[in-house]
Amino acid sequence: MQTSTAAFPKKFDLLTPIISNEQVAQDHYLLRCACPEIARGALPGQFIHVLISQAGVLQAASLLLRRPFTIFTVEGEQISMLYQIIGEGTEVLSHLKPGDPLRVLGPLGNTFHIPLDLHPAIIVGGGAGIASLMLLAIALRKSGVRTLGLVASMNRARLLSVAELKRIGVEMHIATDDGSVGHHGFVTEILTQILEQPHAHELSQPMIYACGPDGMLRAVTKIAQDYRIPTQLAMENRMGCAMGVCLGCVCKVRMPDGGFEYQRVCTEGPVFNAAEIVW
Amino acid sequence: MQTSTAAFPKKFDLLTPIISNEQVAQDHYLLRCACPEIARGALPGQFIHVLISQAGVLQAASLLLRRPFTIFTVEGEQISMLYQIIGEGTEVLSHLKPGDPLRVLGPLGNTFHIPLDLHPAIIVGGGAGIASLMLLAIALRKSGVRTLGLVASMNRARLLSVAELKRIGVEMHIATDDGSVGHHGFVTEILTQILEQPHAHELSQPMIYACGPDGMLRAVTKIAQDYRIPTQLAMENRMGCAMGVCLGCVCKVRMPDGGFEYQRVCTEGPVFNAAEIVW
Amino acid sequence: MNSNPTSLEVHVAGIRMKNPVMTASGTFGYGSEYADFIDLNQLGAIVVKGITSVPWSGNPMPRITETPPGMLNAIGLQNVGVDGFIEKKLPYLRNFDVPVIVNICGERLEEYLEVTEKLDAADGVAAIELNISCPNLHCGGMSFGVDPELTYELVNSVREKTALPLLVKLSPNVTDITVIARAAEAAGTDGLSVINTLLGMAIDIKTRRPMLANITGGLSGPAIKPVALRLVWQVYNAVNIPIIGMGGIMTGDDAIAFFIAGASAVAVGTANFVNPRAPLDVIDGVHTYLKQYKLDSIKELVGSLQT
Amino acid sequence: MNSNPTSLEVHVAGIRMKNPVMTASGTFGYGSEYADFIDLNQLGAIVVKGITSVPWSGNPMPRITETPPGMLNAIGLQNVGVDGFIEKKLPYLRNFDVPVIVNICGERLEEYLEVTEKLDAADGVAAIELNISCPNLHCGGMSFGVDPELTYELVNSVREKTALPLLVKLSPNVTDITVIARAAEAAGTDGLSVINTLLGMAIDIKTRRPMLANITGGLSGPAIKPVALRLVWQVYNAVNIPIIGMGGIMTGDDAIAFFIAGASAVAVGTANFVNPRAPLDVIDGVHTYLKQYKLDSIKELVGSLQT
Ligand SMILES: Cc1cc2nc3c(=O)[nH]c(=O)nc-3n(C[C@H](O)[C@H](O)[C@H](O)COP(=O)(O)OP(=O)(O)OC[C@H]3O[C@@H](n4cnc5c(N)ncnc54)[C@H](O)[C@@H]3O)c2cc1C
Ligand SMILES: Cc1cc2nc3c(=O)[nH]c(=O)nc-3n(C[C@H](O)[C@H](O)[C@H](O)COP(=O)(O)OP(=O)(O)OC[C@H]3O[C@@H](n4cnc5c(N)ncnc54)[C@H](O)[C@@H]3O)c2cc1C
Ligand SMILES: Cc1cc2nc3c(=O)[nH]c(=O)nc-3n(C[C@H](O)[C@H](O)[C@H](O)COP(=O)(O)O)c2cc1C
Ligand SMILES: Cc1cc2nc3c(=O)[nH]c(=O)nc-3n(C[C@H](O)[C@H](O)[C@H](O)COP(=O)(O)O)c2cc1C
Ligand code: FES
Ligand code: FES
Repeated sequence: MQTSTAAFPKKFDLLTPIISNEQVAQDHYLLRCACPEIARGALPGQFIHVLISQAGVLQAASLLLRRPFTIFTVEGEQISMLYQIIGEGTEVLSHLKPGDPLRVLGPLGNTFHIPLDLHPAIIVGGGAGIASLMLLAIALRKSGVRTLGLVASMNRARLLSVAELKRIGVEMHIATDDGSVGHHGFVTEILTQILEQPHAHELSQPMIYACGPDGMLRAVTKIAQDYRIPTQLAMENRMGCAMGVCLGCVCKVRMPDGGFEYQRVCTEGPVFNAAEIVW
Repeated sequence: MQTSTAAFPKKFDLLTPIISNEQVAQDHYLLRCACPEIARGALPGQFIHVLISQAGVLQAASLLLRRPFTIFTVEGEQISMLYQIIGEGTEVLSHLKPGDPLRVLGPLGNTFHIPLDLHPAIIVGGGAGIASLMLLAIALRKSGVRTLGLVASMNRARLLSVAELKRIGVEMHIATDDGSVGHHGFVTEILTQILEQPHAHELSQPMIYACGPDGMLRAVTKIAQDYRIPTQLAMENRMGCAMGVCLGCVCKVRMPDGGFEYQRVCTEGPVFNAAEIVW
Repeated sequence: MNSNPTSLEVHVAGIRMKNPVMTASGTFGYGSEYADFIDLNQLGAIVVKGITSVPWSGNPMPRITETPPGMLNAIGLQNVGVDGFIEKKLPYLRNFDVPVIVNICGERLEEYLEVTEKLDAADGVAAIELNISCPNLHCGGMSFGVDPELTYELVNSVREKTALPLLVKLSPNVTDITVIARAAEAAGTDGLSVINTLLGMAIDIKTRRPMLANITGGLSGPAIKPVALRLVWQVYNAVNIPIIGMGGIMTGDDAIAFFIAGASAVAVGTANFVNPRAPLDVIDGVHTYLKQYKLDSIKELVGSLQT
Repeated sequence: MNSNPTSLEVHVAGIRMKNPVMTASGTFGYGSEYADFIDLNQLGAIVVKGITSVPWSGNPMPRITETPPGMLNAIGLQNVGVDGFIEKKLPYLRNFDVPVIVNICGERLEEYLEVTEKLDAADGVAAIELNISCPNLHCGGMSFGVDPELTYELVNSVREKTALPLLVKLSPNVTDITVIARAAEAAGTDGLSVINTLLGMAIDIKTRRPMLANITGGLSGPAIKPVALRLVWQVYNAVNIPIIGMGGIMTGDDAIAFFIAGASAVAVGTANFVNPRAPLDVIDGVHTYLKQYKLDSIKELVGSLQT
C-alpha cells in the first residue's frame, strides 16, 4: 500500500537481552527489550522479525525461521511486543527469561495512513490483533483524534490492553465470544451498531483500522464497504524472510486494471487498503 | 566382553531436574541429578544416555540423538557425570542450570571385571577418560585393592579428579602435555617406568584398566602386551540408540577362530578385553 | 468400520494389527532390546532388522553421525543371517501376541528367494518386508529398487515363493517413485513401505574425512519427514494397495499426517533411539487425535487430504 | 595459487569473484533488499531470483511453511519478467562491483532462449544460471532436469545463444544426478549449481489440508545439507567442470564441507532469512578456517575429501 512517500527507517538486526517477558492474559505475553536503533525509527504498524533460538545457538535452532510481531509500544530505547501462544515458536518464546538473548530485526514494513482531517478513528482488534493497533492508537490520541476502540476476545481471561487504551482516552467497546465481559458476540456487531447510531453523521471523515483473524477482517471489510468507510487492514501472513525476497508472505491485491497482483505483506504491507484485498 | 554372568540391572528412562552442573576444570563440567532407579543398580563402567533437549521440547530438538556418559559417582539416590565440552551437545549441556529437566536412560552396558586376587590395579585415564574409572577406583579401594592411578591431561587447568582419587587412597601419577604439573609427556611413559621398576615383581596379579583417547588406548595395549599384563579398555564410540539395536557403535573384536566380529560398545561393552580389540 | 469408537485395530495388507503403529526395520533390533520399556504386545507390529541369507558383518566404523535433526547411518546390514534369526531370535518373539514382519535383503535374486523360502517355512512370521534398496551385484551395485523392471522381477519371484503377506520397501532416491510402486503392485505385493532412508553424507572438516567410513549413508529422522510425506502421498495416488508410512515420525501428530497423506499404518524408526517408548507414545497420540476429532477409526483418515 | 596467503579470490566457470560465496537464487531478491545489512561489494556474486520471459504472478497462498530445521516453499516463480528485470532491477545492481548471475526458467525451450538472448544483450550480467527444474509443458509438466536428453537439448540450445558463462542448476529429485550432470557438461555448460530444493510436503493435521496451497513444495535449509553434500560429491566425481555447492549452508564451516566435497564456490540460501548477514558471516568463517589450517586458497580444499 502506498501510504507514504517518506523513506522507511533503516533496518537493524540487534542481539539484545530480554528485559521482561510476562504473562498479561491467558495465553498472552508481553516481552520488552532494549532496541534503541529500532525504537528510534519505529512507525505505527511496523513489526520486528524475531529469532527464537534456544540456547542462543543460531545455526542449529530447530525453529529455523524467525517470527514476526508488531511493535506494541516504544518507550525510550525499549520496545515491546504482545504475543499469543499459538505454536511451537511462541511457546518456546514464552519460556525465555529476562537476560536471555534475543535477535530482533526491524523496524519492518509500512505504516498506517493517518489523514489530516480524520474524525473519528475506529480501531478494531481481534485477539492479539489489538497489538498491531496500539502504537497507532497512541499516535492518534497524541494528535487529539477522537478514537473508538473495538476489541474482540474469546473471553475475559484473554482480554488485552483495555485499561491502557482507556487511559489514553480511547472510547472502548468490548465483545467476547462467551459474553463474560462486554457484548456477547462478534465485534463486528458493535461496529454495525455504532455506524447505525442516530448521531453517526458525526462521523465526518472516519477511517477504520483493523487487525485480527481473517474472518473478522473480511467481515469488517464488508461492513466498511456497505457504509462506504475507508479501511486499513494490518495483515499477518506467515513469513519467511520479512525482507521482501522470499515472496512467501504475499496477499492478493486488486489492481486498477481489474487484474490482481501478489503483494508482499512484509514490504508493501503489512498495512493494506481493505478495498484492494482479494480474499 | 563376557565379564560377568550376573544379569545386568534393569534400564530406566527418567525425566529428572538437574541438581547441579558446575565447571570443575577448564572445559570440564560435573553434573548431578537424582536418579534413584539408576543409582540403585549402577556398576563401575556403566553409562547413561542423556537427552540434551533445549527448552525440554522432545521432538523438536535439533540435537536429535542422545549423548552417552559414564556414571562418574553414585551417592545415595544421586548420580553424577563428569564431561568435557567437545561439540554442540556438550556445549548446550554446559549451559543447563539446576532445575532444568534432563532425560537420563540407564544404567547401560557391561562392567569391569575385578579378579579376586587382583594386585595391584593400575588405572589409566586420559582426559575425561578418568570419568569412566572413578566408580571402579572407589570399588577397588573399598575392597582394599592397592590401586595405582595414572592420569593424563593437556595441562594443569584441565586436570581432573586427582584430589578425589588421592583421598580414597589411590597412588597418583600425573602426566601433562605441557609439563605444567607432573611428568612432562605421555602417561604411557609413566606406565612403562612403573613396570620397569626393580620392585615390579611385586605386581603379582596386576590388571590395567584404561579409558581415554584412541591413541592412548592403543599405546597402553601395546605396553600391556609387552609386559603380559591383562588389560580392560572402556571404549567410547559414537552412539545412536545405546540399546543394542542400531549397530552404530560397534568395534572390531578378534574371535577365537582368528576372524573378527563387530561388537556393540553399548551392549557387549563398553568394557572390552584389550587383547581382543582390532584397531 | 469398528463399533468401538476409538479402536485402533487395522487390517493392512493381510496383517491384522491391534493398532497401526509398527517399529521400523533396523531401529528396534529383534524386540527383546526394548523389553525394559515396552510391552511388545502393545505394538501394532514389529519389523525386525534386515535379514540376509548368510550373516553379514557390516561396514567399518564410524557408522553413524548426526545431522540437524536427523542421523546418517551406514550399518551395512550387519545381521545374524536367516538361520541365526530363525534359531536365536524368532523363538523369543513367538512369546508375544504381535505380528512379526521380517525385513529381508540380498545382493542377488537367489538370496532373496532363499531367505523367503526359509521364512515361509518358519513358525511365527506374519509377513515379509522386501528391502529393495540393497545393492544389486548383477547390476554393478545399483539397487534393485531404482529400476521398475528389476523391481517387478524381484517382487514377482519372491511372490511365487510365499503366501505370506508381502510388503515392498521403496527407496526415496528415485526420480519417480510411482513407477517403482506400480511395478511392485503389478508383481503382486500386498502393500508398500514408504520410505527407506535418503542417501546423504557428512564431512568432518577438521580431518577432511567423511563422518562415515562408508562415505555416504542413509538419512533418517525428522529432517526427512517432508520428503517422506510427499512420497507417501504420491504413491497413494498411484496404487490401490495399502501403504506403511515412515520417515521422521516422532509423535502421534506426525503419524496422523502420514495417515492423512495416504498411509494405512506407520512405522517408528529413529525416534526409538531418542525415546525408548516412542512407539507407545505415538499410539497414545493417535488415540488422542481420533478422540479429539471424533473419528471412529484410522480408515476415516487414510488419504483424507483436502486438496 | 595466490600470493596473498588468505585471499579468497576465485575464478569459477569464467566468473571472477572476490570470494567463493554467492547468494542463492530466490533468497536474496535483486540485491537491494539487503542493502541495510550487507555491502553488496563484499559478496562473491549475487544470483537473482528466477527470471522468466514474461512476468509470472506465482502460486496462491500459503506459499511457505517451516519444517525442522528447514522450510518448504512453493512460490511459483513470481517475478517481474526479463524486461522488467533489465529495466528496473539491473540498473541498481550495476552500481556495485559484484558479478550478477541471472537465474532463468521457462516452461518451453523457446522461453529460455528468449530470456537468454535478452540477457546476453543487456549490460551488467556476469553469467546465466539455468534452472532446469521448471515444469516442462511439452512433457506434461515433468521438469527438463530429470531427463538427460531434455537437459542436453536445453543446455545446448541456450549455449548457442550466448557467450556468457553458463551454470546449470541441477535438481536433487533424480535417481542418478551424474547422468544429468554429464549431459549438461556435454552440452557445453561452464559449471553446475548443485542443488535446487528437494520436493517435500507438510500437512496441517487440524484442517487436514496441505500447509502449502500448491500441496508440495521445495525443501531447503539445514535439513537438506547431508543430501546436498552427497550430490556435490557425486557430481564432482563425474564431471570436469566447476560446481557451485548449496543446500543448507548456514555457516563458514558448512561451506568448508561443500568445498571439501568438491564445490569450487558456494551459495547461501535459506540462511539469509534467518540471518541477514549470513553471506558475510560465511565469508568470515571460510577465511578463519583457511587461516587456521594454513591454506593459501580455496583451491587446496576443493574435492580434498580423504576417502
Ligand atoms: C506482520 C505481522 C505481525 C504480527 N504481529 C503479531 C503480534 O503482535 N502478536 C502476535 O501474537 N502475533 C503476531 N503475528 C502472528 C505471529 O507471527 C504468529 O502467531 C507466530 O509467528 C506463530 O509462531 P509459532 O511458532 O508459535 O506458530 P507456528 O508453529 O509457526 O504455527 C502454528 C499454526 O499457526 C499458523 N501460523 C503461523 N504463523 C501464522 C501467521 N503469521 N498467520 C497465520 N497463521 C499462522 C501455522 O500455519 C500453524 O498452523 C504477526 C504476524 C505478522 C505477519
Ligand atoms: C560409553 C561412553 C561413555 C562416555 N563417557 C564419557 C564421560 O564420562 N565423559 C565425557 O566427557 N565423555 C564421555 N563419552 C564421550 C561423549 O559421549 C562425547 O564426548 C559426546 O557425545 C560428545 O557430544 P557433543 O555433542 O558435544 O559432540 P559432537 O558434536 O557430537 O561431536 C564433536 C566431535 O566429536 C566426535 N565425537 C562425538 N562423540 C564421540 C565419541 N563418542 N567418540 C569419539 N568421537 C566422538 C564427533 O565425531 C565430532 O567430530 C562417552 C562415550 C561413550 C560411548
Ligand atoms: C540405524 C538404522 C538401520 C536401518 N536398517 C534398516 C534395514 O535393515 N532394513 C530396512 O529396510 N530399513 C532400515 N532402516 C530404515 C528404517 O527402517 C526407516 O525406513 C528409515 O529410518 C526412515 O524412518 P525414520 O526416519 O523414522 O527412522 C534403518 C534405519 C536406521 C536409522
Ligand atoms: C523461497 C525460495 C525461493 C527460491 N527460488 C528459486 C529460484 O527462483 N530459482 C532457483 O533456481 N532456485 C530457487 N530456490 C532454491 C535456492 O536457490 C537453493 O538452491 C535452495 O534453497 C537450497 O539452498 P538453501 O538450503 O541454502 O536454501 C529458492 C529457494 C527458496 C527457499
Ligand atoms: S516474508 Fe519473504 S517476501 Fe515477505
Ligand atoms: S548405540 Fe546402537 S547398537 Fe550401540
